[in-house]
Amino acid sequence: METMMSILVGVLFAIGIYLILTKTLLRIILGTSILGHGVNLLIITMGGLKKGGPPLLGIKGLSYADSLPQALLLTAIVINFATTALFLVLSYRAYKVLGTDNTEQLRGNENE
Amino acid sequence: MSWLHIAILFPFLFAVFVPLLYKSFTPRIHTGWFVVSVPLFIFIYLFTFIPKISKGHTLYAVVEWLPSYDINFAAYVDGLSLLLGLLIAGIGTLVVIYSIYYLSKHREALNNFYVYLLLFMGAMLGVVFSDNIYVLYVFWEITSVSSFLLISYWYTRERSRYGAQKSMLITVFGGLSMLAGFIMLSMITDTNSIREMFEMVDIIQLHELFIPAMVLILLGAFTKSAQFPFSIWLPDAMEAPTPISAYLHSATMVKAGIYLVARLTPIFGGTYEWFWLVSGIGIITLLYGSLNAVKQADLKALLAYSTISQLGLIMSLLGLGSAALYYGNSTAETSLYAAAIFAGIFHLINHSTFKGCLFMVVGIIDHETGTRDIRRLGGLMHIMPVSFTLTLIGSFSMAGLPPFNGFLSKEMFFTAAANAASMNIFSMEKIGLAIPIIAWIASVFTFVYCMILVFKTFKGKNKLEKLDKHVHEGSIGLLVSPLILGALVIIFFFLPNTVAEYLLKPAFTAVLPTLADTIEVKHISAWHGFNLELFMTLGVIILGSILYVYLKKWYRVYRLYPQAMTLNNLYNFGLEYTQNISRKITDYYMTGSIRHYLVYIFAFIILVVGGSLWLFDGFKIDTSADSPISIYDIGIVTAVFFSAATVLFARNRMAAITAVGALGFLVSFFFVLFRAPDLALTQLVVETVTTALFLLCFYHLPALKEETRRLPFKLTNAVIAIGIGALVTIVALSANGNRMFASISTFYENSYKLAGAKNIVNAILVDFRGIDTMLEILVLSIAGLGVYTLIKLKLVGRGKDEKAE
Amino acid sequence: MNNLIILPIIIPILAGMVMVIFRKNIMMHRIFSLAAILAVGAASFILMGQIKTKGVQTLQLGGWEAPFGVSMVADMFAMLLIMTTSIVAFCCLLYAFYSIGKERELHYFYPLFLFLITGVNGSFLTGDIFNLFVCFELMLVSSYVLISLGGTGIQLRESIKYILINVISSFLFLVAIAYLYAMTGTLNFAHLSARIATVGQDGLMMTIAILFLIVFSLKAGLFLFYWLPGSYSAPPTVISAIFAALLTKVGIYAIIRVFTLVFYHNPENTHFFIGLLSAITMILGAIGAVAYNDIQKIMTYNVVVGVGLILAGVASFTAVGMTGALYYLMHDMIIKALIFLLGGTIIHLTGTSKISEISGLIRLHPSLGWMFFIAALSLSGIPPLSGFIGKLFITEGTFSSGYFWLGGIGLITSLMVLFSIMKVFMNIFWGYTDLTLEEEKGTTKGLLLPIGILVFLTIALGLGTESIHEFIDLAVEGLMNPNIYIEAVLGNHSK
Amino acid sequence: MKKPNDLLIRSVTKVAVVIIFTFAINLFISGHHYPGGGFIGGLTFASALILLFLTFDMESVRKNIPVDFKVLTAVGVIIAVLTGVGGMILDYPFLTQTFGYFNLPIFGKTELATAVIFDIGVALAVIGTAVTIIMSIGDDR
Repeated sequence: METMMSILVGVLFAIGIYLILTKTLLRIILGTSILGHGVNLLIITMGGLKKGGPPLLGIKGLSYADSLPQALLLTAIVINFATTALFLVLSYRAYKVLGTDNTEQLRGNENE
Repeated sequence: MSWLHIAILFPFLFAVFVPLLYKSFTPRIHTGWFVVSVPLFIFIYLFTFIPKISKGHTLYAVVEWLPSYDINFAAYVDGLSLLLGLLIAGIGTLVVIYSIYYLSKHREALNNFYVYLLLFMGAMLGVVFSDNIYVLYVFWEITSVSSFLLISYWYTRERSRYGAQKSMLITVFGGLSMLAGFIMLSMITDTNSIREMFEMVDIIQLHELFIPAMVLILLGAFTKSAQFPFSIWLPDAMEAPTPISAYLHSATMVKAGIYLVARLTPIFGGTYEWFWLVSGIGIITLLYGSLNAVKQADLKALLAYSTISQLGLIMSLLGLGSAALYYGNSTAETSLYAAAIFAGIFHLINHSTFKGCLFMVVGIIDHETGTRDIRRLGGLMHIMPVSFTLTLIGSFSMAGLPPFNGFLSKEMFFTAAANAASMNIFSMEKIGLAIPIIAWIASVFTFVYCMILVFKTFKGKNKLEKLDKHVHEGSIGLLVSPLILGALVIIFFFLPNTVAEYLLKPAFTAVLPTLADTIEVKHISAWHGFNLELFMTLGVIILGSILYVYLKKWYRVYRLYPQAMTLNNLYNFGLEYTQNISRKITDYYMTGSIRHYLVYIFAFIILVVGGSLWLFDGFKIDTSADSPISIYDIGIVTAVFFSAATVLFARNRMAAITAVGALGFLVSFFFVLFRAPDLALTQLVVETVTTALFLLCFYHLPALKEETRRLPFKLTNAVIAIGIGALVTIVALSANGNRMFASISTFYENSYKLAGAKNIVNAILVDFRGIDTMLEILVLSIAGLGVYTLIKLKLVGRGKDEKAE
Repeated sequence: MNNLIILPIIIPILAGMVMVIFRKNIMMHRIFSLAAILAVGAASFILMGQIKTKGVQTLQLGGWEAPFGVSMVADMFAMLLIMTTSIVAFCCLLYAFYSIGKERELHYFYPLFLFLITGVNGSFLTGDIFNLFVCFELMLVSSYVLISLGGTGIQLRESIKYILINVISSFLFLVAIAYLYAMTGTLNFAHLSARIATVGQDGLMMTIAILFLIVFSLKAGLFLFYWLPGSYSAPPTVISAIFAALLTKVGIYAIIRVFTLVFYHNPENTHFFIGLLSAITMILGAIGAVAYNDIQKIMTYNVVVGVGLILAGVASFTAVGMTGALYYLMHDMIIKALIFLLGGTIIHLTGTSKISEISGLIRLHPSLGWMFFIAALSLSGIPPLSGFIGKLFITEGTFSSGYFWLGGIGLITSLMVLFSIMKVFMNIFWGYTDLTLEEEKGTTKGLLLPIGILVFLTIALGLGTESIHEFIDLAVEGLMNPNIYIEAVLGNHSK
Repeated sequence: MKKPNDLLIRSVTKVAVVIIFTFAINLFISGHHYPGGGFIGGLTFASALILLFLTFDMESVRKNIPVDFKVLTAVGVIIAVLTGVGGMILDYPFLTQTFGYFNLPIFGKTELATAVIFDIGVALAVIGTAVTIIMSIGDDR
């Protein structure tokens, strides 16, 4: 399972980064969130999969799945959510102000 | 804090009050009158050392600065440093007096001028007196800075700024390489004290860093003392007010390099490289300077080049003299060659006297006639008789004619050169003869430009009508300083041995401490029979006069030399080119395109991380510990894959966004499978909100355009994307096969006992790792504020930035 | 257990949140933010005293002993940085009072500023790799908001690039943490160090180390600095000043911490690589600084050079080199803030950043001019100002570990730095004065005080190096033998 | 934001919102022992509020719920931090949480943990933030 997940994570990374390297703002942002999913899956995978039951005491089962990665992942997800929200609104504003969603037109080196 | 330190730091302390004095007394009293007290005091103070020092005593006092790093202000007075100190203070006094009459108290910003001047004076004293190499470096750099400020004193002039920048770049460059050399020295000897280094000469000379250290330090000395090819900054430094040219750029600062070479001779001297570097560069500079001086039309430029050549002369003498250390004690050669160093020191003093005098006179001419251009001057002899006499004294001394001190040292120079030819070491026996010949030729040209200096300016028919002011002799105040120097020029000629007794010998023994007792210094005398030196001098006079008379005939040979190849143009071109090329390079990779930057970054990651994997073969797969794969897993994996792929090929916005949303939900299914209920729940809700946000924000964005890009574009993207993906997978697999330790998380499994919570994950979040959660919600709320401000606050920026290009 | 350690984190949070509640009262915002910074400074000062007498101080949050809880560790290295941070932040606040403008003040400038400081302090203090990630994020999110605060075109344009790059680097950070966790099963620095020490640092561990180096390099602007020049020239002066002073430094801190505490077993590879990168960074930075005639660009590229020089000292991996690195790190925080404030003031006065369009400013603003001159000298490490001692020791360090090329590049680039900054000085302050006070776009009212403080500091640090040397030496000692740190955190039952 | 005057939607929403609220609170409470907790509870709660905004127009809701949600966020964070500070005052390490079992009327033997207070802070912060974000974007229409 870990092997399969690792491969899947790789695929998600590839797709995410391909999207990030395109020039449309929306594609880039979607790319980042796919990348984000890849990262999340990677973290949980690195924690080791399906060893024992869910980390809720009282539920039958002697061993539990590694709880630490889950906790970390929760934090990571929330932070990722915060950043994504900010990034979304920023790009939305940028589009409103600068009138483009093409990063090639956001170089801004010409005015030196 | 000894008196010595106070004396050295006095200029700095006084400088603080100069602006105050300037404010309160201008224009009633010229600020210079206050300032002059500083060098005068120091001069008198140092003068009292002469008796002690000349008896061979030395003085050593330490003030702690950074004791823990052994960087202390250790002041050391011996013959050499005292000699330089007297020069700095003495000439300093004269220069300040001169400046009082030279710079109008009504028009000039005297406060700046004197602050810079005092800054320099203190720094220069620091250089010559400090025994700690790093402290020496500190003062060394301050002299560069203050010289920069003084050259650009009239900062509105383009030329001044140019000259200032040039001198700073070159001298600071030298300073930095000198610092590198010093660091090496202290690494070799593991002390920062020059005197302690004298004890370890053998260790130093055998160390593999010996040559690098020597070369680097010499770079510092050569740049400071305007040796070829670094001499180019000196002529441009003439933009400074004449008192400064007289002080920094002829009498003192440019002597710092000479001082350093003399000071370090005991460490480096007696080696092949040192001998050739110092004397070779010196002799070349001597020739280069004298040749160029002849063709100058501007009096100050002429003096600048003559200074360069004279410095070269002194430098070469120090180089030749260093041979004595090769022979060591008690051989005839030792004292024979050591005489060169003696001559060098003697000429150092003489040069300061006559060159200082000359600069001041030229300043007067400039001051009175309003020009320094030889072609516009002439016939001033009757109008400015005193200046004429002084010029005569100065230049004849420089040309090496009796009865002036220059004659003596020039003769000694010839002696040294002639002796050097007879050396049988350092492969001198092959090319030794070159040295006296070059020396002689250079002296001929020296003679020529001295004649130019005197006669072109003062003889011939005057062109007063061309000058726009009424010319008369300079005021007594202007004349007093050069008069004193001129007097010295003659006095030194008649009583050279008193000078030698009290100044030269102590300095000499300071340069060659190890040989001090073996060498008997010859009695200086103007006349020692019809010998080689005398004939050389006569030859110089004869050929020099001929050349001067027929100057017009051969003058044009100078034009043969291509203007583009002059060092100056090389410097300018180099500077220009550096800036342009840097501009090109930077513009090339700093495109401002985020995509380019990302490409660099990802490419770098693939290269380095992949490289390290291969280099340290971290790649190792071990699937034995894997947990089994169920049918659901496969189902979800494929689903995830397809939804991701959909985003890749989605043509319209909605589809893309929904696909990503779906992906998110699928991920939450994974969490269910992986026994992570909290994650599953959170992921669900977060995904919902995120998707909502997406829809809200991109409601107004234009329809997704098809990425109409050329194939190479897509190809790079694909290659990089796949590369990273593969890398992540590989490392993940290896890490998975590399679990070397049990996780610490078993500890949390009795969370009920520890934290009274059955939900371990929640216990970790709110208790075990509460700080993460605390900061996490802070992050969240900041993001909330951010969104709010982004929407609400819409300021107008600087116009040009508003439009996207 | 020493609760003082948490103060640099929670004081700014609480103060900031109170400001959020009482939004309209700007005066209160100013007072609170100053007070918070001063309090943090005081706390760190006390802590420095305690560390000097009682050794490294730790705080196991929630009372869970390491490695299970999150440990906060105050060693001298961290505290020096927090001290400097507080000083710089204080000056930037003073500058902001007169320059940032009511609109931005009303839109939570001060709270955001404090949260940024929180993130920075947190990163310096935390002893847990994942918590370090969280603190980074805290710092970054605040910086995202600050850089786009005001929403002008250039700000939005540059902040998109800035955010995107940092989002990706954060992901990389998580990836690296995930790998590390898989291999070592722990997150606490000390515990990591102890565990890695037992299995050695080779094979995949080297790859992980390199991955961390890349992640932190993105933050520090070590070689991967492309995002830096643009985003540092977009926001208002005081914001770019605080960025230039702090953000890259946090990355540098992380590199130093991780490569002296955790991945220090293989310096001939890792640290050589750091040296290589720092050499390239210095060269590219210096080239960029020389290339342009625009104050902002010159300043930003100088930030890059500074990063390179500091890490050159780290790369030498010798006590003396590390000493130099620390001195230069502190110097760089101060001088970068100073230079950016000065440059910003010039732009604020003249309305342009092109040095060709300004001249003779010194007639109108002598004090500004001379302070700029001193700052310029200090920036290029001219003695006896604060840059010198660091440069000296860094060079000595590189030499003594045989990287002569590295030290040489350091010296040459410092010459280029001097050239670039003097170009600014000579063009802007010298020459004929072409505009009058009336024509100027703004005044220096209130702006010169913070600048003056920083100038004083750079002089004082240069002349009075002796006064802080014992702290620096303690910090270096801690960095050069990790066990001090490990034992402070884990107690002796480590390994 | 467009305001749908459809009575049906509104009444349905009202019910839905109430249900979601209870669900959210349940999630929050159970967080200590079962899946759930401050963040998830808060976010669910927020989504209910958002639903309100979507159906009813911003203004009337503002009238009925006169809260500045940014302030709510701030309060939440402050509560979370202060629970930590509480420990400090009693000279425990920062963020020390404690719990005990009490016999309350009605509820019987109940566990009370400071961690719950911390979680309340989390929840408030999350609610505040989520609503702030959505409202800001909504206002920009």
